[in-house]
Amino acid sequence: MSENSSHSHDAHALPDPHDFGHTVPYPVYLKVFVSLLVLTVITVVISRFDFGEFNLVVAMLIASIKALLVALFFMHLKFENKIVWLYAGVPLFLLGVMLIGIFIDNPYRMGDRQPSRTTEHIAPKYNGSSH
Amino acid sequence: MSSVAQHGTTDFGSMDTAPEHRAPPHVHHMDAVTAYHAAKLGMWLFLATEILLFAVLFTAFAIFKWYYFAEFHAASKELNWKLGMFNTAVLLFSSFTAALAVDAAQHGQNRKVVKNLFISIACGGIFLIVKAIEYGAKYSHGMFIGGEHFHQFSNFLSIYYCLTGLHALHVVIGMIVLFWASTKAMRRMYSPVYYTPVELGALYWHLVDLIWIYLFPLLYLIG
Amino acid sequence: MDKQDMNEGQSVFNLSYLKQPKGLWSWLVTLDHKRIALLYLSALIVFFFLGGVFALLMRLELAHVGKQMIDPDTYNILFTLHGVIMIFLFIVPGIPAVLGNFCLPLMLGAKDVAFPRLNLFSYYIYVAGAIMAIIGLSNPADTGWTFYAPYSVRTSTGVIMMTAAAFVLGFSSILTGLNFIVTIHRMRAPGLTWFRLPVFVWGIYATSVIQVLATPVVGMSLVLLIVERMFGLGIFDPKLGGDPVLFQHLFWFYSHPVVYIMVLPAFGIVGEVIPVFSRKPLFGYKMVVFSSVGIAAIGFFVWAHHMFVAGISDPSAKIFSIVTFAVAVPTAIKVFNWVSTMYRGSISLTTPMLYAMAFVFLFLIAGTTGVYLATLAVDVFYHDTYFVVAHFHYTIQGGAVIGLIMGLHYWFPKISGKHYNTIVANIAWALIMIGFNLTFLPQFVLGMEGMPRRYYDYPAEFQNLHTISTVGAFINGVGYMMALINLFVTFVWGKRFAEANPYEAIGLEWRAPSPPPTENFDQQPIVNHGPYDYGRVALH
Amino acid sequence: MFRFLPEQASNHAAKVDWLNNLITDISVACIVAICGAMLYFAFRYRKQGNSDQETPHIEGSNFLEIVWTAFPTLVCVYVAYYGVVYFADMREVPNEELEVMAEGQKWKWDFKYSNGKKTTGELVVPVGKPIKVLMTSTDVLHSFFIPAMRVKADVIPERYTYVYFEPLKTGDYHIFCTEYCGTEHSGMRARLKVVSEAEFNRWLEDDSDLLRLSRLKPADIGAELYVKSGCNACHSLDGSRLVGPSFLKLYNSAREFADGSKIDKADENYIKESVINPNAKVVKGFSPNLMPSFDGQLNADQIGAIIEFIKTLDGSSKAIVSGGTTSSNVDRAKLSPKERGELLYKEKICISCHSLDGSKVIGPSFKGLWERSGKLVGGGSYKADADYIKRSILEPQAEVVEGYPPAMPSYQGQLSDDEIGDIIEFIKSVK
Repeated sequence: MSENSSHSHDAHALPDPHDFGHTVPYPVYLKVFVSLLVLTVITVVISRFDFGEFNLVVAMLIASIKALLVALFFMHLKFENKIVWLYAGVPLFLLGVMLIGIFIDNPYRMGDRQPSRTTEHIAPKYNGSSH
Repeated sequence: MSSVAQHGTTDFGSMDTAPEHRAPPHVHHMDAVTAYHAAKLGMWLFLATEILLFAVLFTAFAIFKWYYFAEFHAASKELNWKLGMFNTAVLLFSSFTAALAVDAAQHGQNRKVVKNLFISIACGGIFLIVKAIEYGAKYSHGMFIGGEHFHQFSNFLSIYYCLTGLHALHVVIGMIVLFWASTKAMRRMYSPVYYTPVELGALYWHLVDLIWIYLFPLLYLIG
Repeated sequence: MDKQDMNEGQSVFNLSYLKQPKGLWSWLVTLDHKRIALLYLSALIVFFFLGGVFALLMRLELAHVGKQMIDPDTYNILFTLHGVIMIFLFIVPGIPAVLGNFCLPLMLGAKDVAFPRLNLFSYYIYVAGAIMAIIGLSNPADTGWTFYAPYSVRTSTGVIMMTAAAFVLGFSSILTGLNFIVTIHRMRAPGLTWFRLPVFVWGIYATSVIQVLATPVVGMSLVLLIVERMFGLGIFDPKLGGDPVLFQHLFWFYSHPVVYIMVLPAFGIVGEVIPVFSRKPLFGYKMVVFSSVGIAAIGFFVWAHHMFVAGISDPSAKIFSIVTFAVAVPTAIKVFNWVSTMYRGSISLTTPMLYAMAFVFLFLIAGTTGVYLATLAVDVFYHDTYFVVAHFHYTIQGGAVIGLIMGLHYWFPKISGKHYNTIVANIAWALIMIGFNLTFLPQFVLGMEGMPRRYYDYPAEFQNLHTISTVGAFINGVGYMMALINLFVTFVWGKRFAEANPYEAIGLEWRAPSPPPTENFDQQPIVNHGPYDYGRVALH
Repeated sequence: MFRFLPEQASNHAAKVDWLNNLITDISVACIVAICGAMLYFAFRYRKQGNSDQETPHIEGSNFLEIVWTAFPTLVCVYVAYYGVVYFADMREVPNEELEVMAEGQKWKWDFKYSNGKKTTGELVVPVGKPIKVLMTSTDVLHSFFIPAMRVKADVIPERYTYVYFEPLKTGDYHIFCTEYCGTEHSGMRARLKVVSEAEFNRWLEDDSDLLRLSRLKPADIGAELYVKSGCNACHSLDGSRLVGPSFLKLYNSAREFADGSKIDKADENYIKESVINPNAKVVKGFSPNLMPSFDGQLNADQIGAIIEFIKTLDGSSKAIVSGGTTSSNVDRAKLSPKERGELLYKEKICISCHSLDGSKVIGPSFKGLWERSGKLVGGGSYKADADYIKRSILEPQAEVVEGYPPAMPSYQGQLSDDEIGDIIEFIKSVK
């Protein structure tokens, strides 16, 4: 875990700007912005074709590329130290844990999803089988 | 988010010295470099909590999409994807200008910072207006909360309003934060050694944009 | 304490953070982490007392079969308020907000936390949440602190105010955690590398990570509950198309890690106290640190062991049961390491050491009863019975509350600059031990006999155990009152001043005077050795 | 030692208890060992005098760490394995099981057998046969727990869950609700009666009341429900005004409501809505929040039957209300005062506002009323002796018990003194 060890120096002298965050040249910002727009158009166009359940995967893939672009360049994540990377990634990991934790529960749950309200209508076998 | 970035009283030099030569505001128990990196780490931690807030809603969205696949499929046809796409472009552009604002602040060009931030705030406003139009359209179709047709897509609309409502709230907060950061630029406070507020504001704004990048395909496109 | 020490102690006292700067306003808008710690402590003790009173009222009602003095609705409100107050208002802020705030900067050799104003802002969010909870007392909820849907969506009682209060309190917890993580990363003294950090700092770090990463999830689920109650959006209520089990998933995703928020700082304090009073380095420092971080990490994967019978699928229950056992191992490692620290030490049974040994005993019971509940087939029987009530009281009260009391006694000379009366403190310790075990051991037996929890009335065969438990609860209450009053009286009127390092402990916080001035250290302390170098004779 | 689990009455019990006792023995051994070591260290290495003795600088030992990582891991793996295996046995339902339908509802359990037989609060099962209880809830979460059978499962609205067990011994066992569900959560108990197979089959076939119900026309079932559900307490059949509007000529009549809105035909939907959500449309001149909602207590068929019954009240023929409240051919002289009081309790429809089981309907319950004292609305207190009850029957508005609405009509002139005496005798008997 690399740290900026707080080297003490005379408080009155101006701190060296390079100790602060990175500056990103303008053309990089422009390229990132344009590619974001292009990706948006792509994701809309692709959604026209039906890939069955791959729709979701494709859409999420494109969205993730766009998200990475914004995070790495616009948010300067590329030049941050490892601790910030860790705390940027952990919430996504926890989202994954939450989804997996809940989805290993769902498909195997017993019984159908929407029986009507009262038992009268639930199990036909019980319904008014008075002889 | 003023509470996140820590500043003592701004007792640096007189107004006329060029921005690059001014020392950053004195933080009473840390030197400027540590204060900057501390603020950055603190902001990323706060972004982590925001992502987790939306993670809960995305999980709920996934669950209900799995339960009511047909209803979600039909309901997402109701949404106007053209408006959605326009909104996405607006937010991407506002993210772009927010990044430029940070870049300007890093070079001490306070006037440019104000210009860029105001463009971002304006884009946020446009986004909210378009959102209001969409909500209005739903209201007229009776599909707003409590409307007579609400029950038709009640499960989709419940999650839809939660997601877009919370996101819109975060857009408003983001606009306030950017405005707060621009007030400091108006007072020509930013310099290569001090631009933390605008960077934190821009980080928050980029997060709001990030969330919309995922919301747009999930709600509008995957029909 | 001869005359010369007396006024020398008095002069240090007058220069300390307690006296400079003067005036109530300086306390209310202080940025000093030590004062904020005391502000938190005063609020916490009030709510600990309030929650305790509700508990004693419940115990009185449960003493005998049938209606004693309150009707079922009031009883349901009582156990809800006891839960909400004790968890959200007392123990979750608990050790991190009081001892974390006070000791963390001192232990790191820093002047203050990373964001002092955010620290004060967190306190006032806590106060806002507390006020909302008090307003909520006017129409209290009767859903239990778990707010399970669909009952919490349909009941007419004040669920919205109580959940809103919990949401606001969650933010205070998030911001405190955020503050501590940045402080530990960015403000360590020169030479204080990660593996020279005291175990308490590691405990606070692991706790803060959970606070930051788990609290937003419950915040959002409570907001969804409020939105569902207000606008009828069908998220959790099956009548509107929602899924009540989803609420349980989201709720327990936070509420299991929160038990580690409560107990990890207490583990840290035990790791501080035992080496000092055994005059021996902490046994297996690295293993204790890795198990703290390990517990915090694994804590996020095991939440559904609270839901084994809640209607989740069988494969899911099996997976969560197996993963839950992964948490038991690090806890066991910690206990072994604490006890091994005492081997061939020079042990002095001061009050904090007594609490530490009590902690080991109580937490052994807590840990082993946790194994019952993690075992799938056995949990089907024990779920939602008094066995679970006893288990989590052993972990929370036996763990976190005893940890808080131990920390208060251990750092009391540093906090107040005075020595408390050890005889009264030890008597209080004995009363707490007797009362606590007398209250909750019978409840294990009640659980084994199959008595469900949250029962206002019960079949007659459970009668005697409930009466014993009620008697124990009152002794327990008296014990805590005695311990806290003893500390309070000494804090305000005590005369025996403490020197900077009364226990000759190794730790940066003992290099500052007691009580320390606002700036903690006059010059930046430098660290060049591990946190527990007590043993004089190096074996190898 | 520490063997406190209830009797082993199901096929799961032996396995669960073995695992439970295994964990108990290991835990007790560990606690005694570790605490013993701690106390021994504390005593053996106590600080003598006021200066510390030499202490070795031991930082740790990798060997020991490995040992006390491996040992708990082994125990955990062993216990976890059996936990999962025995759980799988609990959930594996053999296919020739007897299936019973259970319905959890705020504060009672209803059971229904495959031949349509229904019971409330009592589950009767044969010994030795695998039983599967298929459960759902009509309102909030509940949980079906039979300690002696070591089974438990939450009961969730809009979904099924099940428990499977095989009773080994006949006898009566507790059934608890273990998921908090409101005021009477602790009262939501039922009885599991395990009987021999022969007796179970006989009990299952004896359905005298079921037969009768199936031959009646819906309107007759509606008439019976009119009494059993207590509608007769507030809605008369002869046009007279009790607490609520009379049912006479109600169907398709014009109605004006308290909020000024009007409907010109009181049709089926209006009646159904008023049964489920009475406060939605309160008729002008009647007070709201008095009629309890029957949502969950009356299902769609039953409400349909009541509507059919109301349709017959068009004033053409005198309503014959079966279920024996008005005409009674019983010779009253032969009855004891208490029995006469009980008959009056039903005839004068006290039944619909005053329950006998302690639950609050509209008026205070008769259970334990005799000699009870308490507070009255607007201050003052009462002691339920003979003349207090008499005063309350003749002019009920004078003394209204705190927490209850002033909704009781006066019985002045409808009850003679000795009839009131009989009622008092009956009230004394309701413990």
